[in-house]
Amino acid sequence: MRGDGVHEIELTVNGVVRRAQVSPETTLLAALRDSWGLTGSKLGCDVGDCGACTVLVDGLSINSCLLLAVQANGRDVVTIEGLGGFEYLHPLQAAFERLSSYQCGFCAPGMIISAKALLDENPAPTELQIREALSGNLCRCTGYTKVIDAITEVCRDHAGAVGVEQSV
Amino acid sequence: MKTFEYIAPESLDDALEAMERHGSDLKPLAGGTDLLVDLKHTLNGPRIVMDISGVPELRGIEETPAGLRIGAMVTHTEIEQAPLIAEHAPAMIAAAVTIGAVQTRNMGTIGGNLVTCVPSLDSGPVLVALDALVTMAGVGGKRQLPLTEFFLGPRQTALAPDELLIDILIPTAMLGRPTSFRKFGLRKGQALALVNVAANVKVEEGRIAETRIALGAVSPTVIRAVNAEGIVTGKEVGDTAVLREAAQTAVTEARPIDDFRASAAYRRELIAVGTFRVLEEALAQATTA
Amino acid sequence: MSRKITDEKKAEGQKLLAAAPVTHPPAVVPDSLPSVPALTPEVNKQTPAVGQRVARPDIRTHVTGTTRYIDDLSFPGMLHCKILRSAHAHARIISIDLSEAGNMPGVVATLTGDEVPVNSFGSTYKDQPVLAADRVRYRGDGVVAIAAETEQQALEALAGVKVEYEPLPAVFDPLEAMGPESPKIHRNNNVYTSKVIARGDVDRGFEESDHIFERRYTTQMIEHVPLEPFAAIALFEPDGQLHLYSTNGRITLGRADLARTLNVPMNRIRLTATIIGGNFGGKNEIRTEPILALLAKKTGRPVKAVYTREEEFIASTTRHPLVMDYKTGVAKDGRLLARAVHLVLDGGAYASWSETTVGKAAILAAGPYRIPNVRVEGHAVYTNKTVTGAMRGFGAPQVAFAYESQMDEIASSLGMDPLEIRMLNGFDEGSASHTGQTLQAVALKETLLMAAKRSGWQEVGR
Amino acid sequence: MKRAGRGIACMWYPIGFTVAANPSSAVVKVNEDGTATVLTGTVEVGQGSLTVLGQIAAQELGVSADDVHVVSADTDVTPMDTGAIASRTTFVTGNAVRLAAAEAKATLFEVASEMLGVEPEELEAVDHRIRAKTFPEKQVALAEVAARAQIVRGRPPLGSASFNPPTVPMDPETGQGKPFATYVYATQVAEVEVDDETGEVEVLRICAAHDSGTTINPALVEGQVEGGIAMGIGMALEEEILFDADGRQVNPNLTNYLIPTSLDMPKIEVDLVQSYDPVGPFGAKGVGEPTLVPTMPAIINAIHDAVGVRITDLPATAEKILMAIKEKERAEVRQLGPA
Repeated sequence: MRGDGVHEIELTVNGVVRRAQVSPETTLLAALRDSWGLTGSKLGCDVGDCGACTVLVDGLSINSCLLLAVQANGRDVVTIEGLGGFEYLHPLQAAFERLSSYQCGFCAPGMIISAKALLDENPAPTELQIREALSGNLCRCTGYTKVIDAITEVCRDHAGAVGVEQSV
Repeated sequence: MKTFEYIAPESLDDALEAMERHGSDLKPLAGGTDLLVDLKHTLNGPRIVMDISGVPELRGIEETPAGLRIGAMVTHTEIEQAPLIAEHAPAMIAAAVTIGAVQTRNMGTIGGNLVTCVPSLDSGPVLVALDALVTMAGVGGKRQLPLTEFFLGPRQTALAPDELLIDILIPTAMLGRPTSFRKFGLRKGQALALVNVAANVKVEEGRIAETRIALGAVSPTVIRAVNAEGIVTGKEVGDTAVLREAAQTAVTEARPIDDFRASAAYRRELIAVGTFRVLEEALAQATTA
Repeated sequence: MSRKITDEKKAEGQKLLAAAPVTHPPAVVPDSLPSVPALTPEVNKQTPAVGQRVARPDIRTHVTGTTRYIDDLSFPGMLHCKILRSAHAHARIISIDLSEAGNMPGVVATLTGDEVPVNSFGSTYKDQPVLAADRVRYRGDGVVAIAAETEQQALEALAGVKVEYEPLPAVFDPLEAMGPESPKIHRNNNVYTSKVIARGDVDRGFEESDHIFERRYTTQMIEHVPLEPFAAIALFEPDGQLHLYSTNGRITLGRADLARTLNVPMNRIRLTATIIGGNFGGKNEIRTEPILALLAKKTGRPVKAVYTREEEFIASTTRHPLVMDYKTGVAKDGRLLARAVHLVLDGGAYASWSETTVGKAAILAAGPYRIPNVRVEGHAVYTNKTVTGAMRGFGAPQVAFAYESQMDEIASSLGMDPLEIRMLNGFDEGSASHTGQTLQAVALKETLLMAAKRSGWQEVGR
Repeated sequence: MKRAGRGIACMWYPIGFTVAANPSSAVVKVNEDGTATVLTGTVEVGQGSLTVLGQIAAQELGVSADDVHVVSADTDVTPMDTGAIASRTTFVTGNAVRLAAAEAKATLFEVASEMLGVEPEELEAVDHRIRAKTFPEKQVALAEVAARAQIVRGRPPLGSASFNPPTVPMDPETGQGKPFATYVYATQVAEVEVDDETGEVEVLRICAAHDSGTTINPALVEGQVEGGIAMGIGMALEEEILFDADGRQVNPNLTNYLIPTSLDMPKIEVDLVQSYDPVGPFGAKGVGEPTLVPTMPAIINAIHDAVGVRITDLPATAEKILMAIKEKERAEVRQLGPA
């Protein structure tokens, strides 16, 4: 830590080693957006109520607005930008596109991370387990219906391997 | 959020030493689901934030001669998935899954839940019903208190400014005791408790030898409904009239408030219904186990 | 030095705006954003287009987290703006002291209502100030705006602002606010919009009725809660063009309000909205845009403002609470003969969209039913509460709650099946609405039968 | 004890502004390769305007939606539009886009007429081709016509148009008049379970039948219905802004202002009722706002069906329901006379 309270942090984000100099009160969300330009994770409430800032830290889905960037030092972070890309969609992303699951899209990044965390842990969840996995991600446009349908489809089509696949 | 100095001690001694040196200028940071929310709503936060996730003594769940020990930094998700908890105190899991959402449970810790100590905390009733004890440590040494004496009032515990909560102990006698938990919230996902209640029973030859009933969110701290316990103790299993009477008695022992979420009158209804149902479920567990 | 509200301050505001364009680093699209390759998805290539489940062109960026919302944009040298909100529900502003706040670390500029060239806007009545200058009428009214290097510095500087208020009596209940002795919020009458829909003769209709049903229904104030809080950025292009990025769902009206409040020709204002993270009616008016424009002018730097979630509740529009009194006359066989409705809308501190809401509520209040005699009276009333404006449905959800609740009450007291009484009274193709309009493409009964079939309504006996 | 109940509610809802003009204008450019670009002043707020307007232009030009790129929401670039309000985008902006596309198509047909030797009014644009009606063999690729129109004939296929819903002013005294060009209709049936000891309501299923005229994109209409029902459930059961005596909001945050989470949502079954509005683009009307209108009364009627109490002041919280049940039980005891 430097004299003036600024911390040098180094962590892997979406498989890439990232460094930044942050003041202690900087949240992981602020570091992702402002230091590394990864604006996929969103600020919806800044107090852990809405889930729009959900990312994976060491495989666990957490609200990045409630984790200090310094706390993420040395850990493995996955954001929406780490889940496939424009040409190579993750199966979840492809299903959400096929079913038009999202409308305004603001809650999508955080909710898709929660969905991925669910499938990483339980590739064949019941509908109730899917709803429990998403209850920390608020959405005002969709009523969650087509999101749950898409996740159900992915589980059915990909019983087992839920890897990155060529966009459909 | 106002800036502060961040330190992350690697040992309990370093942590306690820092707390003694800085006193109320220093705030320990556990899961952050409560502290960071508070810091974002004030213009004058603490000078130092001490991240205690690196202190090994605060982690782990293990069986000890005195009972089941749960480290203060154990997260709600770890409790949900711990075989020892499933075996010895499954009601703790029933309570943990009602706390916030997946993200909150992956970050939030049981120690943080107890130290923040809002009257509606969801981990409180089950632990009180299991006669849980908490261990606190300061530079001067460790001390242990029953959880009921640890809670002093809303957001107020027995912790001295330079003390850390180390772990929670569920005494051996209470392990495996059939216990049930119920929470009434305004919504199914991410809900704060209007009323939460836990109860356990010890059944011998068709009679209720021993019982605990703990009520949350209906008085400054989690309380034991001792009069209601008295009514049930010694009675025959299956006597639902007794359970009704105990449920009504529990209402008289609580001091629910009127607030924007619900009226005291409605909370009293929930206390009665909740007490009856947790006693019924605990008895069902006891007679089928 | 306290800042008195005077005319030359207003002139100074106008002079500032007319001044030559300020030179500052050219606005370039930030390179920190991931570049998005051209969108040529092979998905769903088919014709014809209408009626197909075509993939949304914007969903691929949604699911990859590359959709750019206003808060994702940033520009070199950009400042952050925070707004001090009123400390009272109703008060006169005596003085504003910015001496301390203005000198706090990171603060670059401040703004008060008297610096706004034309400090009033609104979709129908221009009664809402950009920043309150003489009176605050609800706790969400902005009083002072501060632009600083960081959001935290702007927040901390707000605490340094000293505003002297003279509290005025406030009124919060719309029925009370209608009373002659109630505190007055704008003019001498808090009722600012009334609508009447009258057809046939309700009194005669009630006389002919075998049964009369009367009931009061009320609905509450609710918030749009778009997941994306309001956000806007103002900057001046090198050629002097004012460029506003904003989460505004109606950019034509937005530009008109900007031209009015800044006293600048419309072609000198460019208002750009990217994809908005949910509107539902809550982002249909300007909010901080004129403030950011003036601060960008003063500082020569881009200025961004993002609402906190709390501001989205206290300083944005909400849905009108309604007090609805329904009286309905019904024949023995369940036919509706007459319906009289009295509506009172809680208009909040400023008119916003109340004119439209009263109108729609009144037109729809009698429900999709053939009723020979109808009289509806609707009034919007100022209160010192959060501004009620456009929200999904504009009064229709409220009156539907009333007329469909009463329909079930009528059915159960006449022993009729709720579906049956709706089929008996519902509009058909060519029915006349309560404003005498001949209705076309009337699919009401098809929806009733379809929903009944889907839910198995007939199978389960009553 | 959990008691089940069912409730039905229907509604009608208008499209566009009340009498007042709310025009939309649009520009459609057919590029030399046969793709098209649409400029519209409306704003994509999640309702799907970029998708629907693209489909409408594609339908008029006989190309696929992927061949149409919609540019929106920039006052310097896109023409005037009243905006994303009053469920008007499909009906009003959609009509402006259709008319603009038709104007561009007229240029294409004139040039194609020279190429095919067929009168313009005898031509139709289908599946990227322009051909003689009822004689499909006489055809040419639309891209070829577009290129020729611009490069050879010097007439770039470009259309611009605006549309305003036809209304008739309302009489100030009686309100009689034609305030809206069209209305949509809908019915929802809600199935609930009410715990009669705590008043807690669980919405199990909602069957929703919605008319939006011709459906431009079924997935988007279903999405509006599902999202509207979520908002309706919040308004029916748990959402409310509360004030203290000084006019300060008591719960201005998402901890204490409760909107439905994924765990609070019922099973939703949507039926899209087809009707044809002669004024709407390809018969389409609109659906954005009406989707939440029947939800509140359907749920309140279902609660009455389950436990016999009528909540007349929203939200119908568990407390209000339980207290109403208790009041009803006391009233029944009184009726039976003293015990």
